[in-house]
Amino acid sequence: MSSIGIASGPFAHDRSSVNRIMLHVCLALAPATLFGLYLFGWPAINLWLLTCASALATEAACLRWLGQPLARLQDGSALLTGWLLALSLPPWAPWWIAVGGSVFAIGIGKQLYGGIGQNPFNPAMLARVALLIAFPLQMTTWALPQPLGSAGAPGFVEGLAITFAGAPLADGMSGATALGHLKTELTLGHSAEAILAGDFSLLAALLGNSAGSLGETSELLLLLGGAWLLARRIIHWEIPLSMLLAVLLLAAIAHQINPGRYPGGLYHLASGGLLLGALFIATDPVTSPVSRSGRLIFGAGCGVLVYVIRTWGSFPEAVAFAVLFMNALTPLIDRYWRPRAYGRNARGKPLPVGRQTNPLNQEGKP
Amino acid sequence: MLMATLALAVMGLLLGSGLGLAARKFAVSDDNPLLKEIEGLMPGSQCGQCGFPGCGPAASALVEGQAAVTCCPPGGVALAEKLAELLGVTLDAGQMSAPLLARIDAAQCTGCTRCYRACPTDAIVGASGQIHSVLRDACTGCARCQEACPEDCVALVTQAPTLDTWRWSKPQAV
Amino acid sequence: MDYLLFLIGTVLVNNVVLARFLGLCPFMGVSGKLDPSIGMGVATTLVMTLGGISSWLLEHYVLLPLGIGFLRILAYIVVIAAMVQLIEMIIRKASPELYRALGIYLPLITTNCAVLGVPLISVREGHDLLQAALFGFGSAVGFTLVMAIFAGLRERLALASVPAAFSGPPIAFVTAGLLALAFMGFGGLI
Amino acid sequence: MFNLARIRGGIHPAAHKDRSAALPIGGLPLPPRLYLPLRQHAGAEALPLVKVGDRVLKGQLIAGSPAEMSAPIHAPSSGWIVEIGPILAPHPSGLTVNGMVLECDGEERWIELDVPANPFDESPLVLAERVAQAGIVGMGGAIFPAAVKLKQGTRHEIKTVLVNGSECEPYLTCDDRLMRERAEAIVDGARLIQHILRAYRVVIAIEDNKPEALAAMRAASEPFGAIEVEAVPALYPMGSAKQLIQSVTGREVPAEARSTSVGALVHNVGTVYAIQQALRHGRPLISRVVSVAGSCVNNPRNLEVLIGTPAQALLDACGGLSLEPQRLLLGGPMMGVALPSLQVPVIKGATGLLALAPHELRNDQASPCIRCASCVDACPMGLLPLEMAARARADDLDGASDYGLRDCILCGCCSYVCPSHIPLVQYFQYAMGKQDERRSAERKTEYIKRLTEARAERHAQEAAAKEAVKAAKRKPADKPTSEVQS
Repeated sequence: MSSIGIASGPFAHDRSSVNRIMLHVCLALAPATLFGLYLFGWPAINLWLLTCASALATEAACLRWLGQPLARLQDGSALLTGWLLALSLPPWAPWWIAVGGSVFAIGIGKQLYGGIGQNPFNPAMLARVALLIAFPLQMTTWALPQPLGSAGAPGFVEGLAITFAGAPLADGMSGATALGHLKTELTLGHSAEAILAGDFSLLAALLGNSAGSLGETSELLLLLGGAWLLARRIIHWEIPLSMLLAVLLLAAIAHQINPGRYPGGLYHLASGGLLLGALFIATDPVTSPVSRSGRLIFGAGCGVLVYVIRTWGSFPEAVAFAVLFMNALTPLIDRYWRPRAYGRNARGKPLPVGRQTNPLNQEGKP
Repeated sequence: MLMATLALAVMGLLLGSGLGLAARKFAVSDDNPLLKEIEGLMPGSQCGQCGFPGCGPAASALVEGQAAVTCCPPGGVALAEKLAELLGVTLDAGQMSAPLLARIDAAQCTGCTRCYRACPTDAIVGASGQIHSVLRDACTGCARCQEACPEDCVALVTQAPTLDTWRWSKPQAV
Repeated sequence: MDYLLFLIGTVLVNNVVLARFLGLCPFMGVSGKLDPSIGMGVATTLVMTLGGISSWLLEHYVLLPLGIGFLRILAYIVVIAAMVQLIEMIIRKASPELYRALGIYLPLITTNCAVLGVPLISVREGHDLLQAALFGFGSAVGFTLVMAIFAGLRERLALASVPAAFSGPPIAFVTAGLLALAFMGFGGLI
Repeated sequence: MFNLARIRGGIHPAAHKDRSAALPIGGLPLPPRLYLPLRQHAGAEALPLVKVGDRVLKGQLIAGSPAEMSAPIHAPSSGWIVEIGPILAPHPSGLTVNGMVLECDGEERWIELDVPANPFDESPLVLAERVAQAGIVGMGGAIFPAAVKLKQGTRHEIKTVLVNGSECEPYLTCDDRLMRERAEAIVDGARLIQHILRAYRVVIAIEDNKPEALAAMRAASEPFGAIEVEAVPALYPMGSAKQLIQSVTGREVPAEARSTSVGALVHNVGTVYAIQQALRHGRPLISRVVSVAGSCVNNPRNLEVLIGTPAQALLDACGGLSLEPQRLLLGGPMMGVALPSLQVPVIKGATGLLALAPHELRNDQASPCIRCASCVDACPMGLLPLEMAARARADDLDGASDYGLRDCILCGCCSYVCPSHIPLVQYFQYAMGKQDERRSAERKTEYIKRLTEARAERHAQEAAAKEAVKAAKRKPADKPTSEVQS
């Protein structure tokens, strides 16, 4: 009465595969990553390599330990997780931040749940939040951009010292991120306009020539990668669009009400990890909803939370928290916002028989 | 101290009498609707394969937790699943064995009609002196006919799959 | 506006489960499936709001005037237990469905530490009547929210291929921890 | 074109149609033996009307339909019945089905056909009955008895008859060639169906990747105003009745309802052709056009094949196999089934015979779902295949139903796009089978309960009767007293 081993149709396939999806995302991240590595020099390169390598090593160890085929390593998901984590870390962070973060992301965030596809939370963001809460000092020490080959940039050996020996940053070498700076200055009673007029340059922020984590500096290159992914239909447009729109809209409204307290939308768009989050992190398929309406809600929720936490919360950067919180809501969104099935109304009841009219297309020729 | 004792006593008195009143106002009759529901689900052939004297006693044993939800072979997996849901237990479908059906060996059958009379569901057809045969749709595999047969020609066998009973298997787990 | 912020603060920032760690037994016990957990949340909301109000009244009209504040815990337990009994009876009469879904958990509300803890915190913070009611309501809404989120996550975990050693309660505890991590983002909002 | 509604989801699989579509429909030599399963249709098995050793003529009725929901079977050629019993079924399980084996005598002698005068003079029900007697079933693979559909249609107001020439499955070109070569007959058949159903209009829907078929059908339907030929976008599963109705009429068939509830009825072009042959020439359904394709076939083409011809004969007629195929399929690569061997016969619903090489097949190595929602985007029914499969895997049948299993048409779009290569359709088949099992077990329990009650009642009556007899025996003694009392 059963049929072990008898294959059912369909027998054709469009040749897509998980590892192609993951590699596409990595490729889309490459321009922004390369630019970030160039900006922050050898310590950043060390950090990036270390994070990706330890993510892959953790994945391999877990697969072995769980008795799963090591070939799963090739699906590229661990590499992507490590890569995203590296992009969200301060570029000159010490080695144990990189390794600890990767182990946490892959080990607890992903493999504990059964590996790829099973994790409810985005592993990279989980690791980032855990690191931020456990090691606030290291996670908020931002190096100023010192491009490879420029005068003050650390050489290869100095880079190793910074990453592995914890050589302290010289005073002139560290700075605050735009968001952090604004937050500090606001608490000192300065007005947002004055602060931004003094220190913030939109162009520099867009190009990426500012302090920040490795991947959040060059907005333009991130946009380029994201647009390519959208064009290849690797990611859906709903989440980035609704997330960015939500932030822009809230920022614009608040700016209208009190420009002295709240900076405008473009400032939010160009600073911090918003674009990286909207294009590459919130769009992680495993932890985001599957229906179009669900994705719109998910994106809008992320956007609202990013704005609220950035503006009123105690952390200057909020993408990771917002994404995690909406990840937690994803099962509920998936349950209540489903696509409308053919022949049924939005609530899943069959359409009425016989009294269906369609104003656009009546029977017969128009 | 006195005040504390008094206050608590008064509170207890007030709340207690309030609850008493409420209990009367919101009284719910206490007979178990579950039993009836389960009795309704059972096949009712009183075949006794569950080890209880009939479907009624089996139902009460189920309600009391004395019998497993998989105890009824004629009801099959479908009944077991329903019972499991009603009784709030988890069902291990692997516990259910494939249903058995009676088959009469035509070569040995003498047409004595004993099996015919013993069958609780009239699943055996044939007149006296003729070879009997079993109706697949009505047989519960209760083995009464096997016990009744003097020639020992009734066997209980699993069904061979046909195109109608063949099912797709679950794909191997990923 | 103040009251709205107060409410948001109790629901998200000082979430009764994830920030104050109260009400953990139903949080782990009833969150396997979404529907019962929402039912539990609704029942708890009812009890906590009424509990907040009644214990405030008890505090200010009985315990303080009579000078028997040391009986606070005892008195609160008695009042809340009686109220839970009452609600149980009403639910049983009004909705046998809900009663069957909540099953043994309804009496458990009595022993839900959040139900007692929230009025005690409320008294310590010196809330007025409206604040006490809002505090009870907000805490319960936060409780329901977290219950629903957690139940949704657990329903998904039930379908995931979690390693045998971690399946069931262990992974649920890990998830609860990670959920608390996500809620830390709300810190400092109020 | 501009009044076509867009259907949801769907996929654009590589068509692979060029080679077989280029050649005209061919024939093949008469095979020595024909294997005729008694069930080639949805519904009850046909009952043999001949015995082993009987001589039959081509077109002779050899198995009748025992119920409305069934179809009779006719001898595809003249010869002798040499066996009645289990034969290998064209089914992935490799199980057998009751059938007949006909040894051909090579004479191809027809039985005398009852050729109707002018079918347009006859009443719809008479015509529908003729279709039933001709053993015609849905030839697009649905194998639903065509007459049942026609009779249902006569009871409803049918506004639109849709002739389904979309042929959206890759590789298959049998409908394409049929429309190119026999356009007049198909248009005639469509008019007959319109007459039977008293429909307002007939729309012949053809995917826009078949310009020759479109041109041929347009030319043939030119003289008849009520017949429109419409190009629909090439998109799988356009050939599914629900999607085609939506695309052409803009209306959705309500869930759990038939297409007649929106005033539409869909027939495949092959079925329409068979109906025309039956009503105009009195010919029962004894042959059909089959596409033989796949990269392992030397000369892919369409063949007109007698029902019951073994698959091997078809491959031989197409120049044999160039390399050992990884899989043999009956039907298209999306909804067709894997064949257990080359000995299985062509049946009425066989649209194609495919011999596919590994590079044309889905990778069987599945990996875990990453919830990418490709399947949700591709599903033409607006369901959540990933959730359905996850629940089917956990044996949560009600959950799977709730997430759309009850509406699933098993088109396979989800599996086609799945980057994790999850056999989603097999999960659905599995869950549907389980539900079926559950339902039939329930029915059996119900039936047993009725039997038991009937038995108890009979025993009570017998006991009462015995009691009455006893009482009657006692009666004479009692009689005097009772008389005194009265």
